[in-house]
Amino acid sequence: MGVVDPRPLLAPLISFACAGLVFAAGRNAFWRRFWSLSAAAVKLALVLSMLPGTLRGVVYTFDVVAFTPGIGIAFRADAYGMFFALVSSTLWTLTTIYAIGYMRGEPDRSRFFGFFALCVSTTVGVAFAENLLTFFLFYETLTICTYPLVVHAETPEALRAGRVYLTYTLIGGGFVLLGSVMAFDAAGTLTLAQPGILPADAGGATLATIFAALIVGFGVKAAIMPLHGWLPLAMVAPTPVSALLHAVAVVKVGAFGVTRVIYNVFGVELLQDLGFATPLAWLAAFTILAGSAIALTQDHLKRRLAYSTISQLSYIVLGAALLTPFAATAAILHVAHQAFAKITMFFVVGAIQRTTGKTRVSELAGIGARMPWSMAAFTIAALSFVGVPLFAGFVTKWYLSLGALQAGAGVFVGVMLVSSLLNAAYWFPIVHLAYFRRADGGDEGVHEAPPLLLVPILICAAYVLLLGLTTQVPGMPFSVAQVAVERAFAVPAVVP
Amino acid sequence: MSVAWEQLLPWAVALPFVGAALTPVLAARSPRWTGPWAWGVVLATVAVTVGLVAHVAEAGAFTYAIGGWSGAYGIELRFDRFAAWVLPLSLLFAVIVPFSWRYVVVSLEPARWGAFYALLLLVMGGMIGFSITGDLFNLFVFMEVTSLSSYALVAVGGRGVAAWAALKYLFLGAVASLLALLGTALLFVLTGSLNLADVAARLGPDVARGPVLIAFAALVTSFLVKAAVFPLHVWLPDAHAIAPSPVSAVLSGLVVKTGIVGLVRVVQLFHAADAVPLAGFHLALAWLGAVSIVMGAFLAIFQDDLKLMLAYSTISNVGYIVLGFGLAAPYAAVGASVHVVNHALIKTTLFLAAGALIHQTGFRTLSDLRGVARAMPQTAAVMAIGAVSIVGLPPTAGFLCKWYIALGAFEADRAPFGFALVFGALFIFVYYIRMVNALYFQAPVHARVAEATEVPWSMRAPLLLLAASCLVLGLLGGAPLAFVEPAVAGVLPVGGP
Amino acid sequence: MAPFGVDLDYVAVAALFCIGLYMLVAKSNLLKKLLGLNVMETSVFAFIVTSGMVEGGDPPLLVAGAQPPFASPIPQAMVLTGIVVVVSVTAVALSLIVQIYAHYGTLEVDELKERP
Amino acid sequence: MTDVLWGAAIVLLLLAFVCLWRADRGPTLQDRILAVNVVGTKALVVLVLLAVIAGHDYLIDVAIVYGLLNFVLTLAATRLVERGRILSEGPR
Amino acid sequence: MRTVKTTAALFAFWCVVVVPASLIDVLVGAVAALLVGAWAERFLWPHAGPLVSLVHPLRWVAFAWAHAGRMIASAVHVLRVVIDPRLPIDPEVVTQTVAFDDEAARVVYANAITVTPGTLTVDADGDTFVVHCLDAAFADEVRGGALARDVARLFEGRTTA
Amino acid sequence: MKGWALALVVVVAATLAIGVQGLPTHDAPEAPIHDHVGARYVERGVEETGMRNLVGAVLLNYRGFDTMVEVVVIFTALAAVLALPRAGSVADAPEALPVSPVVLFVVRLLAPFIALFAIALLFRGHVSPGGGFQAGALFGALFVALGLVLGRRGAARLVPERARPWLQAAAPLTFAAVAALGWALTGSFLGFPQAPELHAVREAMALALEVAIAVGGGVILGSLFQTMEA
Amino acid sequence: MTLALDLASLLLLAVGLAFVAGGTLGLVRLPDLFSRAHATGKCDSVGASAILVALALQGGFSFGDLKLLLLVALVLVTAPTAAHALARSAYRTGLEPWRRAPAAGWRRGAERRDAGAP
Ligand code: NA
Ligand code: NA
Repeated sequence: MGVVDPRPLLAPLISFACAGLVFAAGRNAFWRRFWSLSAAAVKLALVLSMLPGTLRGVVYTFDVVAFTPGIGIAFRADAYGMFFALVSSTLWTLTTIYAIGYMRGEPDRSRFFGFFALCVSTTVGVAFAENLLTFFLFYETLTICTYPLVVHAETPEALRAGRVYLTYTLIGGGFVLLGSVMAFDAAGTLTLAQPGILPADAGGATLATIFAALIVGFGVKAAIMPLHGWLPLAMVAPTPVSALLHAVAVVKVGAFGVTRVIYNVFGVELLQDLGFATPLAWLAAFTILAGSAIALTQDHLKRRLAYSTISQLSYIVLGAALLTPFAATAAILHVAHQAFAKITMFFVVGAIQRTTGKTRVSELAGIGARMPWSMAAFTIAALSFVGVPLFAGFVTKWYLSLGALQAGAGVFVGVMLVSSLLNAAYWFPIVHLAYFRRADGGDEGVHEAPPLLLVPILICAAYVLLLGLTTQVPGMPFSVAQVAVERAFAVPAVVP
Repeated sequence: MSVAWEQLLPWAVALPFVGAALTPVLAARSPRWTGPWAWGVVLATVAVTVGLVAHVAEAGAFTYAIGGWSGAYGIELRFDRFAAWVLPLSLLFAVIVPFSWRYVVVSLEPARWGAFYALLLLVMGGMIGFSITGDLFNLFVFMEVTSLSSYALVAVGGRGVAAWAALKYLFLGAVASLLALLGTALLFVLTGSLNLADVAARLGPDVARGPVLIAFAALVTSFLVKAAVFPLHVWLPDAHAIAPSPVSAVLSGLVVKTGIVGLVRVVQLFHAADAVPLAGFHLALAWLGAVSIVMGAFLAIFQDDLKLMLAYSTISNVGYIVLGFGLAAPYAAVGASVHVVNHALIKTTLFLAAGALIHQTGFRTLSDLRGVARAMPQTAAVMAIGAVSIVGLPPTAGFLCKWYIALGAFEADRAPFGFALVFGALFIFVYYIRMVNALYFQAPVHARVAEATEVPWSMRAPLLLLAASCLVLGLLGGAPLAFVEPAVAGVLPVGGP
Repeated sequence: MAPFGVDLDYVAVAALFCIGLYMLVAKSNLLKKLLGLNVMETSVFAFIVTSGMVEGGDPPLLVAGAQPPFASPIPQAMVLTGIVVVVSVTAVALSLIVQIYAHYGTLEVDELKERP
Repeated sequence: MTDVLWGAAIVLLLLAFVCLWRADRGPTLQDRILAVNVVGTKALVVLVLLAVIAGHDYLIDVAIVYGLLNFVLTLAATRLVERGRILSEGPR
Repeated sequence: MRTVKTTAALFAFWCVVVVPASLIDVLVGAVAALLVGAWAERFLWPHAGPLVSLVHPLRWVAFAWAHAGRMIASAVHVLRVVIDPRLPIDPEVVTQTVAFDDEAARVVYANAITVTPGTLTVDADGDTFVVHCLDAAFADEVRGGALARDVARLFEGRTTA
Repeated sequence: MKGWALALVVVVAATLAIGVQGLPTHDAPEAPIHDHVGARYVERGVEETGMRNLVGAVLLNYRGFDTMVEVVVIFTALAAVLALPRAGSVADAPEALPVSPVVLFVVRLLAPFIALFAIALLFRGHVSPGGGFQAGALFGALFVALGLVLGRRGAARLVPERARPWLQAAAPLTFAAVAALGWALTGSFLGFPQAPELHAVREAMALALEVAIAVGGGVILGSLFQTMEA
Repeated sequence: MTLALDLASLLLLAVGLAFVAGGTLGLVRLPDLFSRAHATGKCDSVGASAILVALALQGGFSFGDLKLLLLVALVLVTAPTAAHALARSAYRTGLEPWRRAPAAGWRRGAERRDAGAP
């Protein structure tokens, strides 16, 4: 049921406007914070206001401009988009609070918060893009708006990371553009409102090229190996950036794109016929394992988180590539699960860095005693990633395994298991160090993170817990994911 | 009251010419007033132009017989939709002229003010005439007005280097003009006519192919040189980089477009005549465009001189346009046509902003201009907006152009060009990012840069206006398409999309 | 004139064109290049004018006693215009050359290329 | 008679080409100007020959104009050279 | 007075050039000649009138005759030189000072030297004449000063304001 | 360089040699150049333009627009040269080198005749080709020559200071004025009235154009040289 | 009469061509600008004048042919003047006149003078 409503347009626009106001605020901290926070709140409210409708199956659409038939800028808040928008606007609100605390005393804060707002704006734009063109529009804008955040420190190292980041993402953008153009040429439309637009008779080579171009294009941001090289380097950015962008916005936009390609550009049926998804699934499986393996070897905290992110993102890709309703549910859910868990971890790492200056795993001995609340949150996130039942990560892995079986590819269940082991292998040592080893320096006093950092950490951790426990509560992400899956597969998702 | 707009067509050319002729007269009395006078002339011309464009949008194309001699018996002006699409480019003069006031006052002695503004008006008049004439020889003469004033404008700013750059430009430009004349002469000998439409009609199958091909090649080469398509671009970088910034804006934004307009006219003519193998030609054109995109961008990457970088970027952008027309597909042609205007606007913005930076700091290389954004935030922001626009990032109009051209590539079953286009664009990203990096993310190395002040309002207002226009043109997105599509349908060997 | 089926006028025009082209490209001196350019232009004018002639024709002056056929007046008008254009361009080129010589003290392209 | 005049014209044109050799050779700029000036004189005579051959009186007017221009341009070029405005013989 | 003379000369010139066929032709010629004659005041000799009117006509005819003869002789001389395979020249530059009262005389002398066989006026600056001679014999001739005396006689008695 | 040039010339020559195959034999009365537009001009030119010199008819009337742009080109050259930085003096330039008295004498002698001859050409323009342009070239030569021999101050006296910019702009301005007049009289830009009672107007318009071309062109050519030489 | 005129005309034409050819030869052969100026200033002007007079005599001498004599005057005035102007320019800009090398003297007298020269 489609309803014309400007809210899918307003949601991204809000933070665009806010960005302008933040830039204009200059050195005035009050107005900078005021505009940042109020935009976050308004945006969250806007998105939430559409949630009831979405749960009822309402789809909000808004066409801005049509250049020629089939090409235009249009917005559409379907269930999957809503899901993604909810995750990002919630996390933006939290991250903004965290960032206000974290960035205290840093130079160029207006630039930082301005582009920060722009990034989230584009993320929500991606979520609500009605067609691939609009999607691409925001996708590329995101690239550009992230750049100033990556090079924020203006050190040579940061500039180099920025260069690498741009090289990867812009080439990826090129592939997306190429795929989109070819898709339009083949289908005559770019809408994402259908379960697949490409005609089966478009020719195998053409379809393969389109698939490859789009997957490579989005795969860069989704950090599918071997396209992941930019992500660890980008960790040079301030922690809130790593947290929001490299846990949610940028990387998820990539993963979101991959799922859109699978469900809405090609469609499950066509892909099943074509068999393109199988290699993608294998690639994702490889990334899951290899990412984890490399994470294991990283001593630098943020880099370990980065490789973990690479690994986790491919859960989403794998889930989508399996082409079954269960796997799809897992994929969609993991967008939220991974986001909240990973952001918790980044927040904690940032808080550790801010309060103690420690950046390496090996330096964390005894940190649990000094920052009990933070490390508790970290532990919750770690448990979730490992897939301990009742935690959010378990839900993902459970559905993913079901989906793999549904697709007749039991081998991926094995991948899940190995991955869980690897997850455990690189997260638990941190927990172990934090709680069961004494710091060498003997500085044992409690130095918890300041409230502006701690509050978002705790909220996120709580949410991770909640996500695992509330799969049956309407209005929680799970229900939204279900609606989305029903749309993609045109069948009611089976809840085991 | 209704204005008989059609009757005003020749005055769109005559007004700037008369204004130019009177400028030195005025300069002899009070040089101070030449700038405002030139601006007034520009505004009057623009008013006529806009009225004409509106008229065409409403009533369609029309012809005007100079002296009442219609058809081939005299000189005919033809105001079609393509002309109506490119003509509003003269609007940019309304911004460039006031921008140059400060430059003129600071850098030129009063004895030269009149001549400078006269040349600007002559460039404008020549371009307008070039776009609307329906006569081959007349095309040549108008081209000469524009070219000759461009050569001189390049040399206005300095002594040795500028004169040398201008002379190089002159030599290549003169050879190009000569080729155009040769082509015109051949067609005239073959058909006995100079009227574009009439020549097309008379180039029947009984006309010898050899000379026709040579005429075609001569005309095309001529306009490719004027458009600075790689490898015929060699005159451009120095000329555009060394010229005073308002002049660079005129040259890069507008004058190279005469080559494009000429190309379109030639293709139009020969398509109507069906006298040369246009398919092969289009393919060659597409290749040239693709190579220009890549090479222009590639060469731009290595430039430290801000204006030189912008100059190379022009080669690259002209490549887009040429590729778009070369693909000979409706979508691609639309994209190319839009990019003609789009690039003009953006490149004007960029060159003027670069000029403002150079004017205030005295430095012109990126390494010297590092960190200037802190001292001149508004100018730097204009620069950044220009960069984003020209790179063709969504949601700017530049993106739309690329989109359409790439679409045309697939539409015409020439996928490799789609690939070349999309990935050639990445080169362009590279150097604009370098520019933004230098301006914003690097610390100043010169005290003069760190302590620079914003440009005076006579320069700042045009800059802000242009930057706003870039954004608006982008946000308008497809609005102009309604106008372009019929325009392109009229000039291309293919129908509209 | 067309002995041996070769139109000598066209041959002369083409020869002139090529001579000019050679001077323009091969000569290092700017003045010689300019001269070469002018030679090329002259060849095109010659082509236009000769193409307007007609066997046994009078110039297009319809005074008493003039007999048809007449040479076409259009090529002559074109060439007059063309000459004026070329003279104008040449004047500007010369001014630039004067500037270059005043600044660099040379007109040799090889040497100019080495100067900053 | 007409043939004789044609012959004279052709001889003059050939001689003019010979003069161009000097224009190319130099070695001084004045040599070149001199050579071009002499070519101009020959061209003037050729114009008059053509006028007489074809009976086009107006060509004599053209010849007068040509002769005057030839003279003035020679003087002008000479002046530019002696004022040091252009000098082809750069340092060797 | 000079304007009238100039105008008259110009009108005669007009008649040769235009070959008047109607009254209009004559009238236009007269007006044009008058206009140009008047305009010429802006650049003609500041003090003296045109050469022709002030020199005794007979002297002038005689000189012109000699002049023509010199001219032809010198052309013949050069012709002989250049077709001689040995190229029999041995140039020499002579600097000579001859005092004339009159600008016109100086010019006529310079010109006369030029059209005399084997000599060419290279420079004329005030009373100093620099003459390029194709060989020593001509140089000696110039030094002898016969030609200078001829010219001086031609202008004898001419009044300069 | 020479080798490349030669190769280029060979290629161009070959192209031209192949290309001219099939060009209409010029001189042939049936060539397209003679049977289309040109034929009409020969047939009806005198009647339509009132000019017996068809080249003049084409220049001023049929293709007067070309000529208008062309005078703008001349004007552009002037503006171009005036806009350039002054060349500045070469260190060893003999600035005060006086002109040879012989040259001075000859130029002064010729000058009035050149001027009158130019006027004669203008006057006879309607029966012999060139007219305005040749006269303009002569006026230009005249100004150049006088400028050469008279020196800066002498040359300045040739044309009154205040009139000079007007004279330089004379040709384009006259064209615009004539075009406007034609616009008013005939409804077309640069239209020449054909009605018999307006023949005098038509002739006056053509004469105005010729004179403007001659004087304007001449003054501009002279100014060009003076600027360059100064 | 016509025959006589024609013959005179032909003769003048031949002589004129010979002079022009000689001037051209001089332009090519002579060793420096000054000596070349001799050749062109004399041979060419006289030769061109001769041809022009020959043409004036063609088919009888008419009033219209006065114009040709005008042209003769023009050539006779301008060609030597141009040669002089160029020679002067070369002289003033420091061009050394060519001298015959002593060893290659073509007559004995040359050696004597050269020995005496500074
Ligand atoms: Na005329
Ligand atoms: Na013309």
